[in-house]
Amino acid sequence: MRFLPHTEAERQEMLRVIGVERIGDLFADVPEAYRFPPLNLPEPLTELEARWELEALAEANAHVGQYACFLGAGAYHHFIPAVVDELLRRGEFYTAYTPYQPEVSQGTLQAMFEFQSMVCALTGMEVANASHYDGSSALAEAVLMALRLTQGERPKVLLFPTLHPEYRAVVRTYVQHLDVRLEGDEPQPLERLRQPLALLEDLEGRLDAKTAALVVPYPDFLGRVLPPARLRETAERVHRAGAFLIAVINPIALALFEPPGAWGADIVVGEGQPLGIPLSFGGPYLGLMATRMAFVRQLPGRLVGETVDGEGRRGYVLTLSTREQHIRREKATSNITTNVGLMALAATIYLSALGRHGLRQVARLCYHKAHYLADRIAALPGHEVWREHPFFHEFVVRLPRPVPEVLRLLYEDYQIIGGYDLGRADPALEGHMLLCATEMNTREELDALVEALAEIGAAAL
Amino acid sequence: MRFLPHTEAERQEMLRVIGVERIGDLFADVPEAYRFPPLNLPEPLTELEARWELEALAEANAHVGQYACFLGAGAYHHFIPAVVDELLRRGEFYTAYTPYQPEVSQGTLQAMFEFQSMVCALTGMEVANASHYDGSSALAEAVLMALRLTQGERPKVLLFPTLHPEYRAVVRTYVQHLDVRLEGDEPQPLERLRQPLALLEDLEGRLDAKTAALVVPYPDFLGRVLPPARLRETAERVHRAGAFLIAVINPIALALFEPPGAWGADIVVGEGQPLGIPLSFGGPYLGLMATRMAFVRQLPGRLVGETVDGEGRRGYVLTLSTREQHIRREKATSNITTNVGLMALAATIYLSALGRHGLRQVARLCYHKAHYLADRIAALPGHEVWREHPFFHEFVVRLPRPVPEVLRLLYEDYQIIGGYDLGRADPALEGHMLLCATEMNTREELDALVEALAEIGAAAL
Amino acid sequence: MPEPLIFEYSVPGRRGIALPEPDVPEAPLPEGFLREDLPLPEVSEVDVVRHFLRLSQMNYGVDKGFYPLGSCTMKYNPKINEEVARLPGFARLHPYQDPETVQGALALMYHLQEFLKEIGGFAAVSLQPAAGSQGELAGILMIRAYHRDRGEGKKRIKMLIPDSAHGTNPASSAMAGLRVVNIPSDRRGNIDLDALRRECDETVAGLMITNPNTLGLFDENLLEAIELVHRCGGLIYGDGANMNALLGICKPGEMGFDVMHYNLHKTFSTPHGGGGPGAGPIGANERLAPYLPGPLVAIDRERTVHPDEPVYTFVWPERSIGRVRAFHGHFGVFVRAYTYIRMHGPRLREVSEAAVLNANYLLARLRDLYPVPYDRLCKHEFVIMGKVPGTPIRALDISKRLMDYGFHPPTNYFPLIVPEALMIEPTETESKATLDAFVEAMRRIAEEARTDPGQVQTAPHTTPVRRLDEARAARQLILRYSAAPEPRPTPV
Amino acid sequence: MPEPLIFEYSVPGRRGIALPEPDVPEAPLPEGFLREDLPLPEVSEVDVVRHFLRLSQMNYGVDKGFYPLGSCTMKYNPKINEEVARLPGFARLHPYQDPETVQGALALMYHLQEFLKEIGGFAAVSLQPAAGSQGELAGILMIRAYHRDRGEGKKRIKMLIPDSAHGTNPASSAMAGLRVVNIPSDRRGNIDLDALRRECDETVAGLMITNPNTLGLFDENLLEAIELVHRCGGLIYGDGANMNALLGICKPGEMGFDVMHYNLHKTFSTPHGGGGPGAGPIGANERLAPYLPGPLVAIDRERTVHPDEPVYTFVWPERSIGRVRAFHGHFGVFVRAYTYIRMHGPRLREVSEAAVLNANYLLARLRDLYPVPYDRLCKHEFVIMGKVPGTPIRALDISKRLMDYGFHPPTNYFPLIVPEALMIEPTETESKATLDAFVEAMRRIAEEARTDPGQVQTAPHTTPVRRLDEARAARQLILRYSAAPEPRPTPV
Ligand SMILES: Cc1ncc(COP(=O)(O)O)c(C=O)c1O
Ligand SMILES: Cc1ncc(COP(=O)(O)O)c(C=O)c1O
Repeated sequence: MRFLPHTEAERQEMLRVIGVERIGDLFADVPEAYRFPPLNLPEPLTELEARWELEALAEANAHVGQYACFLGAGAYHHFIPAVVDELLRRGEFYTAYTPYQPEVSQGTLQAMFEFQSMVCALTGMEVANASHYDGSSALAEAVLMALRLTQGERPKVLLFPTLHPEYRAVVRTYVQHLDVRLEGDEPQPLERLRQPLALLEDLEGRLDAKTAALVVPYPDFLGRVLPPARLRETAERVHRAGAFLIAVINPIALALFEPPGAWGADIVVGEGQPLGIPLSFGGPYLGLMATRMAFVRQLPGRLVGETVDGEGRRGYVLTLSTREQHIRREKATSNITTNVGLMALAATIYLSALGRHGLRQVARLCYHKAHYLADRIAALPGHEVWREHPFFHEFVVRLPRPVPEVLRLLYEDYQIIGGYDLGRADPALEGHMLLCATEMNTREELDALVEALAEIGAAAL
Repeated sequence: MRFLPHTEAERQEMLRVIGVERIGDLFADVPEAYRFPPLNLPEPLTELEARWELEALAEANAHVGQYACFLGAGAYHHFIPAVVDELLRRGEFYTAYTPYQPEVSQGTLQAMFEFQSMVCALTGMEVANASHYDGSSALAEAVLMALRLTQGERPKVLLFPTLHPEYRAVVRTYVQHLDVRLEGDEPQPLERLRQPLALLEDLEGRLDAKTAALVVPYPDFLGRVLPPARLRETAERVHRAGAFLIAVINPIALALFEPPGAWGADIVVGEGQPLGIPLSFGGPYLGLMATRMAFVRQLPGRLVGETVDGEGRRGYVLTLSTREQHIRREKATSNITTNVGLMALAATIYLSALGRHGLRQVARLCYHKAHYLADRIAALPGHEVWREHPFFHEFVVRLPRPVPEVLRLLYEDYQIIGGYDLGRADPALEGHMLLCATEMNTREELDALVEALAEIGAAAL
Repeated sequence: MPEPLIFEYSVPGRRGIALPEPDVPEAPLPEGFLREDLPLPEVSEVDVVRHFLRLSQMNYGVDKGFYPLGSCTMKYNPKINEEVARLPGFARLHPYQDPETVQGALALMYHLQEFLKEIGGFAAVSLQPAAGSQGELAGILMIRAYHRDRGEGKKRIKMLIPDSAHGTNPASSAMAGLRVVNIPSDRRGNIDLDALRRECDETVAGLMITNPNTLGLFDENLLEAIELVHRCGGLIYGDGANMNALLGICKPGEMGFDVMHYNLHKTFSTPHGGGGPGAGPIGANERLAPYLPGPLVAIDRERTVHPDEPVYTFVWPERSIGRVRAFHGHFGVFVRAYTYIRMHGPRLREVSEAAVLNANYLLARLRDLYPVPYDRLCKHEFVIMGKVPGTPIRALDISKRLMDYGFHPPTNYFPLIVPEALMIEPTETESKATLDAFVEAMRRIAEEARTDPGQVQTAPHTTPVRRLDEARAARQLILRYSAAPEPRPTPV
Repeated sequence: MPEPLIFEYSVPGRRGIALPEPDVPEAPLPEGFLREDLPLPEVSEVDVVRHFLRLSQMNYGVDKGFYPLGSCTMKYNPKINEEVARLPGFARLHPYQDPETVQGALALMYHLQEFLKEIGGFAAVSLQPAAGSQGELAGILMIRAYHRDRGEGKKRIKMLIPDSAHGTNPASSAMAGLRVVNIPSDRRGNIDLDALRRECDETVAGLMITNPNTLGLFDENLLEAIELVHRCGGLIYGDGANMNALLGICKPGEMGFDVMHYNLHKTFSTPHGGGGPGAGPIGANERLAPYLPGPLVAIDRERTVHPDEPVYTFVWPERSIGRVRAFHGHFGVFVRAYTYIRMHGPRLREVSEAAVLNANYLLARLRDLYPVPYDRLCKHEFVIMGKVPGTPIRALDISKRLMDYGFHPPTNYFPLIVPEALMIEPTETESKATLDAFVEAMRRIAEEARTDPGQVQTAPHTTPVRRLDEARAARQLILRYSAAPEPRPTPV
């Protein structure tokens, strides 16, 4: 059988050493009524057949290498330099477990230390963990962390209404049986959604002695970047209320915009997928999570620290494990153990390869392309683009025809995967589409989208 | 600039240490009239742009993953297990030079020793070199080797007429200015081409005291396998004449058929591409070359030998370098230095991964599929299949319509890349196609080809 | 040779990989929004390649050698998995593409759900959880939602957990707001039924069972324990981390487990990647299926015209606990697990048989060398005590010394109920020759413990670094690179 | 730890990767044709992975560190090359597909020909030769064919070759049936013009020039030498192995070279793969272009409808020497070289500038530590003498000791005209920091030579094996694995 090395002779010899006759004897302790049930699975494939089958499944999808893609909404189509996968897939990294044994895990450990350092550099924070599952679960954990930091005495958590809807959903899932109230993200009318500063003011107005945390997106789900100067005020208000400010970031945006560490965030989380990780239909991605040193003991997830070996050589180990489930069990800061180490490694290689300059270039390309696209679409009759607030690489456009219809036409007639139908996330936003442009969209693609929207829209006018 | 690490400050510092002012000063020795010519090349691309351009070029080709393919004729579409590339691309193997420094090259050296061993196992020979460029140049070198082994006193070399036509061409190129006569492969009428044993007899009849070597294919270009028992006689006759018997093999066929070492070949060459190397539009491939120990000092190419280090540990080194150009210069056995080490490594991994049993399976699948296909096509009106001699995985079929026309229709209407138009290689074979089937051709593909040929052929009847 | 940090290669102004210049007019950047510094490294591509290549060589993976890390199922990760997961038709799909454009991906997810249902004996499976521990949290939330729907949500606040359980079990329970009650093990390593019985009352939310348990033992009291808890209205959570022992051997869903997670990165051969990603799908019986986290993939009956050409879509279980993450789970991991299951089919049973054969063989051969606390037939793993009577050698010393022999150590000091525990899980992909070599190393270490204990206590001797000062790490807390000239240990 | 041979892992009956069962009826196999044994290893996939992973770790490549192997241009091999070469639209093309179905591949070859023409200043380029030495053979055959066509084939049988030339030059000449005449170098490392003049007569087929030569020096007598040979009716063969010094600096074709090979695996960044594959395209001026080995790729004027949508096809030069290999050259290598050239464009000149800058910087810094036989501005490489006056240390010792410092050694004992030659080619992709670290190692070795020569003479100390007994290898000639219990050195 595939991947099983034993020959029949070896099997017999091993059974002899064990002292049983048949392999079946090894399962004598399994209740007989349940033992050896039929397994109704399709017959085994050889590698060649498996490849054929998987190739056929893959062919049954339309991918962003074939279609121009303007979807973002939390997962982004970015350039991944060839070095990333080349290094990532080295067996010594790829097939190692969590680095519990530091002497044979310095590769993973040092890379994780570098990852933590880079997340700190991006976010302007003092300490970052070695990854969480994804941005949304990192946010849920940040909320739990804020609850712990306020000793469970503050049950209220304020969520910005234009946080990613699925992130809000995940937070709700996590806290559903806890004594926690999530507030602030109640449905809002369209006009208010267009005014992020008003939304912010609103949210700040709800800060009180029961509030553990206030969560702001940066940029928000609709692509808008709140002014750092304004957020500095938010931070002050939050801190004055004795609460914690949690920021949800896009790491590419942080190559351009003032980092949350600079405007006073206490916990920063975000989706690290844009940093060299393939779209892969939604996962595995990379949860980023950083905070200030003062709160490190409440930080969930693994941490790598620097130390020395018996001969004075620098080395790296997992540290502060007393926060973790394998030591503290029910008193741990989280239940997490397997994280997404490999994705963190990918991001580390990506950030090393692009470096300070390259990452800035990516961010600027995203910015300029999105703005070019927004400007051109804004000039189309019947289209309204939300441009009154600064945005990064995503923006909202109201279409003259129902969004699903437009998306279908773009796909079928223009080989374009259009934007995100905001009506899916919020009925108030029906008729609006969220468009994203990155360095992967050439000017020809942008222009083709504009032409297509013009043609599709013309039918409605 | 891409891949150049220097900053301007470093460049200045380095120039200072050198003692010149400008980089241009380093080229003072280049005649001024020719110095710094314009370089009329397209502007540089970034990695992302290069990938786009190369993807577009690749998309402009129809490949054998998209089309059922029945082309063989010296390059074969086989299954390559995923392990091969995974291990091959490890940087330590991939980016090393020829292993001149054994202490830091044991990986390459040991793998080459294993490669040599496997080539010996396949061919039944006693010693194999560490690769030659490809099958055709390996044959040319084998011919030169036979000339050396006969002290240049025998200028005649007999080539089997149904050797691969491009192999014969390469031998001609190599010897064009030497005092050598290539004989035996003169144009033959169709009926004779159908009788390989008669061709063999003919060729044997030309053996004389001036003959250095006789070259037989196994299988021949038309897919046929000469009987090993008969070849044993050939070997005797060749040896009786004081000449050398050179065999040109397909390594997959050797998993099934009696190896040349067993029937008396003196030098065995062949194309190793079927052993885990992608088609890649014709190269790089893998020249195999093996002989008997008695002739090792005339063998061209690198050889790895086993030895021990100062502490008695087993280790591997390049050996018998006195045959090679870097030591012997004009007296060397060949000018070769860079060979195709990586392809040899691929074949070594491939043969390890499939092993004795897996390689046999591949060979049997090829055999059975080709015979199924031949039988079905033979039943089509207007098609004549050459089946009177045992064949491996290729066979000749006479079509009722001109081959180029059939090929065009297969491609355009059936998504099939048909066989090789034998009229290209030999006017006597006009109207004949060489078809190949391997484990990559499913029964559905085989049946589809038969249907297609039936439909296309019907128009001619 | 020590490898500098990538930051230490940085030279101001050095360029790594460049992007194209903008092909659109540049838009003004908003004032007052921008950052000034971006303290990332500035290195060349070759620096990056060499740095990470050298780091990798300081690591040990299953691809390098035997990795008998108990509870982690470090089996061989087939390379075909990697090839197919990178097909552009999988790797380059946006999660929000219209389902019609990703039918291949949905089909794969659908079938993987079906396969896992069949393997575990469950009515439904959700692929959503990102890892085993998130699967636990989700499963416990389901149990709580179930009780809530029956009006017992406030009352049933106790989660019963055997003392041999993995730390994630109590941690997940606590995260879901439950109180954890420890259930001791009996002398044969089973759940102590008396102790369990004492706790079985109307405040019980459920019992978390790992079976085989972390001692590698099939719990002989399993059916009784399940029965006891069910009778008092509690539900059974199965920690499926050890499913590698049970493929085709028995189905937890049939034996009374209400909900269970699978670790695709253990049982189903997806690589661990130095700590993840994994995937922790959960299976549930009829009772709990409506609570599964969504979305699931189902056949879209409306759009399906021919039954043999089903159209797939995302659906939500009626009473779902909600989302546990954005998008739809670790799809890249699903591709690998799907491939693995397809390559085995019903013969997955042979995987478990070989895993159990290997473990018992190793146990039989080690039994004379080291004390075995629970000495009976084991399943896919077993626990020995890392002691050599009459010597000062501890489990940790043995582990470190194994490195010098070219092996990855077993799991240390877990489960907590065995002093000096060494938890050994060979997995089915290891050959007898490898197991024999491991036994030989363990034998030599036992010998060294007697003849030259210092050699063992100061091991490892051949690794890139020697034993590291973990206390110092926790004290000084250097958790990131800092360019400032803080006093730092200098690399030698 | 020594790694066994893959054969030594073999267990009879163990299965590796399996193929599907036949889906067609089985045909009878011909009797009397079949072999019985097939002594290949029988191992599992995990054995294979671990074996080759461990072997790879015993190797040193550019990806691991500095590799200043003179004459080999061990520059960084960009990873994007590998990604694009594996695109199915390239890797899965059969060489005999109809040209209409492979227009992308032909376009790539066509443009690569054009790029190389422009870089070398030639009228035409053939991509066919498999490596530099095959390019040499082809070029020499072209020269011979040219003379033959002018009725001088029998007469012109002398190939003039400087004594600093690479061994392939004389070897290739001999293979083409020419007599090799050595031309000494003068005191500045140039071709000795007087010696050359003495040999220039009507029997000269040509002169092979490597420029910069293997001392890393631009030949100051170049134009005169070319002139001399041309005047006597001979042609100039250029060994282009050292083109990394000349990209955009000067064009050999313009300076009078008649034919020259390029080493794509040196100058154009395609990886060396532990000894190949390379590719050795040759460029020729108007005079020799008709003799190039075929096929070439050209625009098919007949089928091209729009000039900006050219249709490509294979063509044969009128008087081609023929094929040097089956099919159409090392296409996979072409993809990589094409990508590299496209990423640099006219800025290739900066590559050569940096290569020459690095070499001169290294030379300037090593000059005080080791004797330099030809001490003038070098190009992309240079030669020092591996001696430390007053010590027994030889070039080989220095090379081996460099391994302990983490570097690959330079080329040893070549060119032959410098005693104890160490030929150092840093390439342009190395940073100043790396060069400085190398200088520091060389300085320490010079110091050790004086203070502790034994340490150097017994180096390396840190490699998987120590110095190997090459004499024994040549004497005992174990060239393949043999299962028979021959007396073999036992691995320890
Ligand atoms: C027994 C057991 N339960 C639960 C887990 C948690 O699974 P994961 O690491 O996937 O979160 C593990 C592994 O870490 C385990 O061994
Ligand atoms: C100067 C010189 N000429 C010719 C060659 C031969 O090139 P190749 O190895 O590609 O055959 C080499 C390299 O080996 C060389 O360094």
